[in-house]
Amino acid sequence: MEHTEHLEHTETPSDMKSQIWKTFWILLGFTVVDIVLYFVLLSTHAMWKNWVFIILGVVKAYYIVGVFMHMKFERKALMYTIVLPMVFVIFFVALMLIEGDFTNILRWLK
Amino acid sequence: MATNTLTTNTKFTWGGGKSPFSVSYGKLMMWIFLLSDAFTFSSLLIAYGFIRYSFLEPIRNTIVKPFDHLSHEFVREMGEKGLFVKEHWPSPELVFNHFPFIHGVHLPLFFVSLMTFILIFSSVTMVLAVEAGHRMAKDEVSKYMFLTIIGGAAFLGCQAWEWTTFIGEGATLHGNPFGPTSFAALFFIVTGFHGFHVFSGVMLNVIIYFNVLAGTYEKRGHYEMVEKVGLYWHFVDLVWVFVFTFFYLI
Amino acid sequence: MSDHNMTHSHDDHEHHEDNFITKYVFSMDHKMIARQFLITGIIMGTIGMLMSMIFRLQLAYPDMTFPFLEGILGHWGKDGKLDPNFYLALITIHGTIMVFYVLTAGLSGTFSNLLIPLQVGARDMASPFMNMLSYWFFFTSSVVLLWSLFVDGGPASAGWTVYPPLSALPKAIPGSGTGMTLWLVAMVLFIASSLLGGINYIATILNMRTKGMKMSRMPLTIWAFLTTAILGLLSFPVLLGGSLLLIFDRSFGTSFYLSEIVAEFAGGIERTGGSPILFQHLFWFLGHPEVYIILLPALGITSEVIATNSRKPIFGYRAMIGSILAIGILSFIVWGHHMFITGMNPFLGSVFMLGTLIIAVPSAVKTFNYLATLWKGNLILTPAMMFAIGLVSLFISGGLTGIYLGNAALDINLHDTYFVVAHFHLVMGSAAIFGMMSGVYHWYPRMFGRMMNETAGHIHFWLTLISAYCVFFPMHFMGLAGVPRRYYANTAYDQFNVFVDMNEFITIAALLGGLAQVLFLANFFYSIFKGKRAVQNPWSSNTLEWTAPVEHLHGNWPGEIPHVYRWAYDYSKPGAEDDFIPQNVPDAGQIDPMEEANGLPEVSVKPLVAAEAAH
Amino acid sequence: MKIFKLLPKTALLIALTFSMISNLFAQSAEEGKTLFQANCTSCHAINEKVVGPALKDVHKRREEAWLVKWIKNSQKLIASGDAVAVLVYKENNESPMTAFENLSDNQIKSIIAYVKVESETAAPAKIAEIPTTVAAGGGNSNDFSSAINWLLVVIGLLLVGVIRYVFLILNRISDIQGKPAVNWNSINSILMIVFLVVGLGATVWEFMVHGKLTYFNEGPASEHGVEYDNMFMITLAITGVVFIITQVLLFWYGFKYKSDGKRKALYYPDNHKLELWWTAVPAVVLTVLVIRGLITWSHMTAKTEPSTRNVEIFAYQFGWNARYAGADNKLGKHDFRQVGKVNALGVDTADANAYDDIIVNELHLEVNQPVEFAFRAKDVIHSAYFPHFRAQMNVVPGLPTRFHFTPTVTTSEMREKKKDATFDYILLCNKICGGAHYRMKMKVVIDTKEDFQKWLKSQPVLVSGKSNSAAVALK
Repeated sequence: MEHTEHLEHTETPSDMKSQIWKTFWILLGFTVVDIVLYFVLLSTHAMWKNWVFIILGVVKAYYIVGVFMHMKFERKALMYTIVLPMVFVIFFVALMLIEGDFTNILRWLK
Repeated sequence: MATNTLTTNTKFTWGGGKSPFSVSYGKLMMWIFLLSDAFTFSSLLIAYGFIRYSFLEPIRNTIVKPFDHLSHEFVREMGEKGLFVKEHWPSPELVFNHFPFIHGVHLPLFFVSLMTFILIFSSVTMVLAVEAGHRMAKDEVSKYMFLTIIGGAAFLGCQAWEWTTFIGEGATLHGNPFGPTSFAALFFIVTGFHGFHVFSGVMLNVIIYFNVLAGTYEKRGHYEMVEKVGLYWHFVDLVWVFVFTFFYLI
Repeated sequence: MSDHNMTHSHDDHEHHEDNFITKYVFSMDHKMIARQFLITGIIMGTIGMLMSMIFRLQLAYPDMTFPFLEGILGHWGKDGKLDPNFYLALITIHGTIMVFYVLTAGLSGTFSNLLIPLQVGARDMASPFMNMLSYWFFFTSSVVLLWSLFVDGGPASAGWTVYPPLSALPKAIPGSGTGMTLWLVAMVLFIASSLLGGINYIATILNMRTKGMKMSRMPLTIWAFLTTAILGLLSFPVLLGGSLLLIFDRSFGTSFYLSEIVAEFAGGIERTGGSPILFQHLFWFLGHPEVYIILLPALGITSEVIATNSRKPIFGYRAMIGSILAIGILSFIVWGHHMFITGMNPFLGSVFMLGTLIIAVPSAVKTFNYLATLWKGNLILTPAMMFAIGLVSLFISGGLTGIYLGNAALDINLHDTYFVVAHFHLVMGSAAIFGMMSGVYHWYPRMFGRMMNETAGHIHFWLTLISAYCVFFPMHFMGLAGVPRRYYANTAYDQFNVFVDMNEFITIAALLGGLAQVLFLANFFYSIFKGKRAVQNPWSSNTLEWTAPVEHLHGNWPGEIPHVYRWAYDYSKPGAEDDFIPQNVPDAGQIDPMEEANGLPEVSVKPLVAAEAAH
Repeated sequence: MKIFKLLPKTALLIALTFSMISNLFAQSAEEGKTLFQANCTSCHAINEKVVGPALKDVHKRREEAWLVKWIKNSQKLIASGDAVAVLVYKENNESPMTAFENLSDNQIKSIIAYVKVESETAAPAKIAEIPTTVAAGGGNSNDFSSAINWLLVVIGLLLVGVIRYVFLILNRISDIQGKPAVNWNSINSILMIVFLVVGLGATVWEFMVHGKLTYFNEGPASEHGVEYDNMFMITLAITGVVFIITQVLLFWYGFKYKSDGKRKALYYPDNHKLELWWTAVPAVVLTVLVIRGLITWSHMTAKTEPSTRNVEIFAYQFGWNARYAGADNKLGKHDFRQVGKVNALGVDTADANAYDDIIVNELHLEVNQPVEFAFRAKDVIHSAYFPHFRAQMNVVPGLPTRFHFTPTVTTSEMREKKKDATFDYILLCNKICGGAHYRMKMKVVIDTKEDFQKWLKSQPVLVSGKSNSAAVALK
């Protein structure tokens, strides 16, 4: 009976369909923006450039998980259960980039 | 029996007797598995990040414009210009600049954009199949499932072509004409592990597709199985978003 | 709906006649799988313990020869002398077996399987089939690991942490060859097993609780198993990724973990570009949560056993849940304290040190809560209770030394010395084994329908406690004299040779401890067949598993699953006739849980932050 | 006692052997001794098997030319399919021997000469020992059928029988009486108190007896070591108090609140105030420890001053080298691709700064002079552990790690302090690295300024001087 449960939250099938297609165009649009930005910012070395791409990636991920994987319509509890552990990954990534950078300094600058 | 338990008494979510998340245990298990798999991918991407950061920044090339003509000695020339050296990570747009059937033209990241498009599109057909499942529309489910399988297979084909091209240029697990050997090794392991997921996703989709055709879920009364493989399929798409961002863009 | 479907399918199962294969071998019944995990774990534990005896002999008597060694070890024990390379193999496999095969699978696998469905009131696991696969993956993994003992070059010898390049270059040492490959294969199988199990445990606990079994009424064992399963689920995949890269480094010439290795040493290819430290990060991102994967179930079992046998509610139920969750969360951000001296960024050292020392707070809360539970209790000192008390004692002794090792500044001189050996053998070795023993004595009647011999249990306890302290406590002093761990002998160092007497003492104590386990094994296996028949609820416990019949049923309860009306710790409640009130007993006039608007006021815990807030 | 009886015999034999050896030979054996001690002892001894086989009479077992080839690069010899080499490799559990391509043929021959001398001098002692070992060992062969083993089996079986019988009797008694024969509740509660008292007593005893053997007894030999010891003692004091209080409470409660079958336990599920207290107090105490720890840590890892001496520590399976900068005070660069042939440390031959570098097998440091170590490994991870200086750092291949400290006590001062004339500081390997891991050490000597300068001057520089064991002829 999950599906009936879901239908409580969502609208009619045609609304659902239009939402899916809307998401598709958004994803496609962001991918195109990604590529264009890549060439626009090619000679830039600043840190914020990486952040631009990462944020765009996270936005795309939001749409995939939210709409395609139906997370937007699930209970908040499930959402937090799945999304919050990702904090550990972010922590891990941050530390490993710092450490990689430190290795870089030890290796090439000393 | 008790078919209405989920709709009654939603206030009392954690009280036992039903799911606090109001999803079936099967779907919950798929979510948990995906969470765990996300950590596997993260570990590979973290390894990538660590090794990438322990090298010097890519030397970006702004001289070679898209649609410039490539000679066969492109790689060597770039190497001579000092763009591919052991200490610096290569700039991806100089590495991934080929397109099937178009020879000798510098088409940076065009092919990988196409691959991304294919994968996103197959995700859309998947979610349409799931939606059709909610309406118990067997024909539509089978149509969209079929399209998803085609999309997945196309993506795998693209990846095979990209690998072949890359290997043809001399990249191996322990050699890389574009600079650090780690670049090629990481490329193969990360895209390979993702490709393996796509492959298993396609296999799962095929099984489910035949079950749909056989009317298994029609008899069962719901298409939850399609939802579950759908979750897996979208996850594969999700991972690609990050592989694309980190490997090709940054 | 689906859990009701589940129930349904299980009812269907009962109509099938089980044959030998489906009942005892490829069983999908969680109680049988629990027994399979336990017995496999005990066998692995015995092997791991025997290995420790062999290297303890070497450490105590470095100059003597033991002709019987040649009998067991063949060319590794030529002329009765243990080969230094095989010494390393022994400590590696001892560590691997104890950490993964005994204390992860044998402890958490056994009791999660046995208790989760029974204590939350479910017919079986969410997916009995996956549960069965989980055991058989574990079994295969054990077989592969034991097989590696017999290959050329011996088993993996790089320590249980298998740091590359020692593990990445097949020619680095004899054990880096086939044995190392098999170790990695065994580990991948083990990870698969643990993921299959973990997914099942979480789904069962969240989705399949009986009516009225709110999260805030679950016994602490279940909370511990839930957190453990989450830890395993999030950390094992990282080791999987790490092992994958290691396998590629070993077999396909990549250099993820290798840098500046000369071609001659690396099989003809010049290896450069990676970092051995990367593997350590990936390993310890699993490795540290792993410590709590081992410890938390033991603490959960202790909470349950202490409350039952003190005839008192566990003190500070909410604080206990809070500290379990806090330990779980913190365990993910402190892995680097195993790597303070790898030359990593000192800033990271500070971050890891901060996180590590914070863990001491929830651990302290747990200890104080145990003490408060014992206070003014009515202690019934069964073997299970004795082991639980022993656990608390060892947890204090071993936990406190963690404060030294978690301090980056102090770790510089303590790292990889016997101080570390003493620390982790007390806090996660002995303490977790004590938790496991406590669980075995406590739930033996539920598992096998018979009682274990109590006298033998008490003798077993005292010998084990004394030997645990005698073996590991003196080691602190060796560490403080700078004696490194994983040394085959200290004969080359005059300064360390002063500990030769102590080493002898430790070995004798260890042999005594080993003998005590023989008593346990005899008691365990004898009682399976000849023990006194158990009654339904031998410890007068409140939890649901004791409401199920002694004889195992597929589906656990013959009729409807009991509903739950109260938390698990209503012991010695004022006004009550007995000193315990099982969870399925309603108070006079109490309404059916499904009709209740809100839970009982005294235990209205909000389990996960937003769950209730959202609705 | 045995030694006294053997002494005359041994002396005679030694004298005989020496008389047979020509002067020239003795000289080369003398050089061989130095080389042997520098390169071989981590894996070999003359009379006993260490990691590698015992070398006694190896010159009789193998031809000299073969030995030279083997020592230079055993793996190459094995790969070439030499039957003897393959056999030796198999016999030693396929544990590869370090290659010594930096040694010349003559050097290797002098090592063999030394082994020859040693084999002959050691021979009589060995022969004389044989009867004693036989007597003590009680028969090495046919172990499984020996009487002692059978006796042990019989005793074991009897023991099991007796235990079984005791249990049966206990069960019978409890069946007859209708209650347990042994009241374990009271026995256990008393045992808990006994355990507590004996345990605490033993802990104190340990501190008094074995505490004296720890490195805290003689104090630190480095500048930051003082801060280290303070930090340790503060932690010890805090954890010690917690240890005693909690253990006493635990076992005391176990004794006091044991069930007597009549009492009912107190229903006391929680007390928020109390819980808050025992969360807050540990938190505050740990904050103090964390802050102090962070301060100590930052002092230890702080940037070094410019006056610091740079020394490179090089680790390989299974030994250490140290490299000093020489007169120009600049360490030459290194390149791992050059490791192996004649250049054991992979010093970059293209870098002129390397030519006056000094490579040694024994680490000498000047007292009160800050020193910064750069660590480099050839093969696997090692760890350079200096227990007396409260210092340790992993030596990771491909990752140049660093650590610095200032030694404050010279070797001779420490010998006086410890009243041990043979004491030496050591640098040992503290990360598992292979079979001879446990013998991988280097002597560390802390000299006064004058002694240090004298020592340094006496060492040959890399290129021009006469090569010692580890020095490398670069051009």
